[in-house]
Amino acid sequence: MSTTFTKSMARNIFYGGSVFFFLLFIALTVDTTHALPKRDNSQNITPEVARGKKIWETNNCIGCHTLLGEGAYFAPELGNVYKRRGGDNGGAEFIKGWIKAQPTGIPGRRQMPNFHLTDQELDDVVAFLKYVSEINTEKWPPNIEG
Amino acid sequence: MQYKSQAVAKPYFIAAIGLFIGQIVFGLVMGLQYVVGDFLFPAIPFNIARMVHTNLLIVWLLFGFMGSAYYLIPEETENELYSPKLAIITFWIFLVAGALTVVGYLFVPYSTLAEWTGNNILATMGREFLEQPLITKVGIVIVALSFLFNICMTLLKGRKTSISLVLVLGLVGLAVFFLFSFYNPTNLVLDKYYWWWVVHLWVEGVWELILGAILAFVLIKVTGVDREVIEKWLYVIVTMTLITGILGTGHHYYWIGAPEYWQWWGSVFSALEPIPFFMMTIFAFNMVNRRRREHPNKAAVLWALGTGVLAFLGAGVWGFLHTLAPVNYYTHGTQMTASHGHLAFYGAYVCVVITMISYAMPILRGRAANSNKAQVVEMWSFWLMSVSIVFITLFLTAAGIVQVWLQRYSDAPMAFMAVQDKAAIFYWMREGAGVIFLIGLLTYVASFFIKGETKAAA
Amino acid sequence: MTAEAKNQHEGLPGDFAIWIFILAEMLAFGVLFVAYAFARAHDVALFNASQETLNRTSGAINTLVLITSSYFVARGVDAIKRDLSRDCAWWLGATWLLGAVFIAIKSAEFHEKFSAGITLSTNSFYMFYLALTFFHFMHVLMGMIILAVVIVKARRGGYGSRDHAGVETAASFWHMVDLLWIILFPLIYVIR
Amino acid sequence: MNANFPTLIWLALVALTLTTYAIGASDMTGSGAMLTVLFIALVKGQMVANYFMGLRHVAPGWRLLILGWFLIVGGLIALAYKLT
Repeated sequence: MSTTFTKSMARNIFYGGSVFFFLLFIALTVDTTHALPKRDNSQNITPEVARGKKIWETNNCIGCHTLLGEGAYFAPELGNVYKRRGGDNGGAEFIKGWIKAQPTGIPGRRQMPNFHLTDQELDDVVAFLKYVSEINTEKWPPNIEG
Repeated sequence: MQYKSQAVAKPYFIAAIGLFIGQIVFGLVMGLQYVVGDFLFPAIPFNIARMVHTNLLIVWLLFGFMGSAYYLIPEETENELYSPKLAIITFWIFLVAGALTVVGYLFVPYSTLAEWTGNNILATMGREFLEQPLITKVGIVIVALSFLFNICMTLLKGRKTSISLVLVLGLVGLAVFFLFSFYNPTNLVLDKYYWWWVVHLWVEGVWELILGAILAFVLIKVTGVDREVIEKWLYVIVTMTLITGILGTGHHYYWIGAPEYWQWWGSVFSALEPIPFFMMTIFAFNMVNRRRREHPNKAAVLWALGTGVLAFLGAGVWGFLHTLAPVNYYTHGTQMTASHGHLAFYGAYVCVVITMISYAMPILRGRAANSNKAQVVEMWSFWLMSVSIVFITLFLTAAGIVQVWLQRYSDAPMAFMAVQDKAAIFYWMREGAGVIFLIGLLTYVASFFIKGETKAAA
Repeated sequence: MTAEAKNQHEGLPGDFAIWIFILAEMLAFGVLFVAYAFARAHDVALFNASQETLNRTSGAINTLVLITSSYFVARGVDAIKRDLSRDCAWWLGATWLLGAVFIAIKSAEFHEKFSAGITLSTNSFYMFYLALTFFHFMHVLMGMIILAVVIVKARRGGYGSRDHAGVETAASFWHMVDLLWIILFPLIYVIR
Repeated sequence: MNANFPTLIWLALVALTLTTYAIGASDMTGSGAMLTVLFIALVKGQMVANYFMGLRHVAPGWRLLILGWFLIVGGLIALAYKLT
């Protein structure tokens, strides 16, 4: 007799297989949730960082930049910009200076709008970018250029 | 058209193509901004154009999916749609909400838009693809609920076929996973972890169910092959989709702070993700070769086969190029990702929606297929768009390789902007291909207005 | 690829759909086995050291349990081919029980490891050990669900010598679970 | 195939498993032990596939597929161990 191949069996395997792998995905999610606190730098989340994230979102920075490699590819990766621009000695000043100095107005060059951030908001954005730069991303990006 | 209420699909298809044109226009604006940095600055900065481009893509595909569902569910369940009126109301709510959102993006500074639209109550804005204001997100949920209610009530009353079952599973999955867009924790790693539940589990999960169901429906109609065979293979393909795609989410968890084991799980299962696309291509060609009738709508058959091939190429091959962790370590966040994105979205989802539109539109207008002259123009549009998107993908892959070579892989990495200047030649060529794509799209629209002798209605 | 795989010999036992699933699972496990081997090549000392902490005896017992259960399910298929529906249900029941024994032994092993604070993130060896055995563990559970459905139907005489595709489908899946463990046991517990 | 042929197969499998266990328990290391254990796994796999799974009287293509899987996976594992 030749092999049977019924739609009902295909349907049962569809239900069984998807539920099976979704449960597996949930199991891995649970394990990830337990393992995260040791590596996601969440202990350094301060109110400044929270405000900084809100400023990052409400000005749609992800529309041009990438953060940990995810976002738009028009402007540099900012996940490690704090370290790239000097870290604890000079990183903050560089970033704040850069944001205030925009747009450069050089013809033909990519332009970043000026978001008219107050000094407190600038400190918050720097706090957020510092927090992001200390997340354990398995040594990504490959180098400081990001 | 067997059921009057299938006519509800027509406005959805028209709106879909209209928004598609808008998406491409803004794509061209961005393509130029890549090489002429201050083009349209400060009126339309790059990030605004990008939001409009990506949001229009998703909205017009959703219009396409809903139109396809409104067309095929009555025919599959063999009874009239539960409430055509509700479908039209939903259509206008969704269109107005979408239009208002785009107008808001273009004419209101994003931070002000956030102030006005309740982002302080629940902050959900400012994340890629999910930039919509809170009220728009709530609007999308309302539209989705009324749509699903309408479809499910029709399904409950009528014949339950595997195609309508898989389609509705995909649509319900789409609605459920969209709810994760309301979850935006301060912890960036958690934010990104569940952000991928919206994005990945959409396009590499439930959307593939919708893709499979629509393709299977069109293939039954144009090839006349026995429904039992087609639905059997549909189940096998969507099974492979979910068993590889669900754990395949891991290939987004390499570098965002999640534990290291995701590099193994994500790589292994996402490496298997091209299999369902390969099976879909074999399935499409096999069904067309074993067709038992010569359907007059040759263009729709071409689109269906194109869907299989280009989905496998874009989502399968180009996805596999940079899915393995050791490779992704260098290509993550470069133009390589953008090249995969373009061909995958076009090959899998744009093509299947246009396949459905090409199949259904003539019938909605009272004839089995457009005239041969119109179909020739439509086939020209298929080749113009498909070839130009492949070239866009090739040029972005080249730019990605330049970027990886100079900025990521070398011992003396160059700064981001310097590398972008080095890749400018490819961005210019990509823009050229983009213009040809727009020409192809306009050709597609023109094909609907070309007269000529037509076959009788199916 | 014709839907009915016409070949001069007998067709594949059970439903062709399960065979697509079996081949996909074997592909996934095969890739994971090879990944384990090459990951070990990078850090042999760590793998050997961590491997010592495994309970090789319980692994061996589990191998015997699965092989015996594979034998029982083969006898079950043999029985249904001779219209012995009740015997088939009995053999499959025995298979199911051995599956439960495997689950019990494996759960004890997992419990011992978890209470020792070992998780997927402890080190590369434990990641592979826990991931592979848990992935296989879930397959045993799934096999037991499929078997349970078939047992219930077999006890009601739902299968006969002419129509027993369901029994062969469940049997093929169960044999796959055994096949995977036949590689997994030596790879993870023995070879060093 | 008389009634207790599967039983013979089963006993052989048990014996092979105990052999693998014995190798593991002993402190035999190095490629000799590894190749032996892998070979045993291959033999056990073929026995289960051909006799228990019933692939013996199925089209040769499927049997070659299963054998091929064992050879490729076993071969790559052996290769990986050779590299160390």
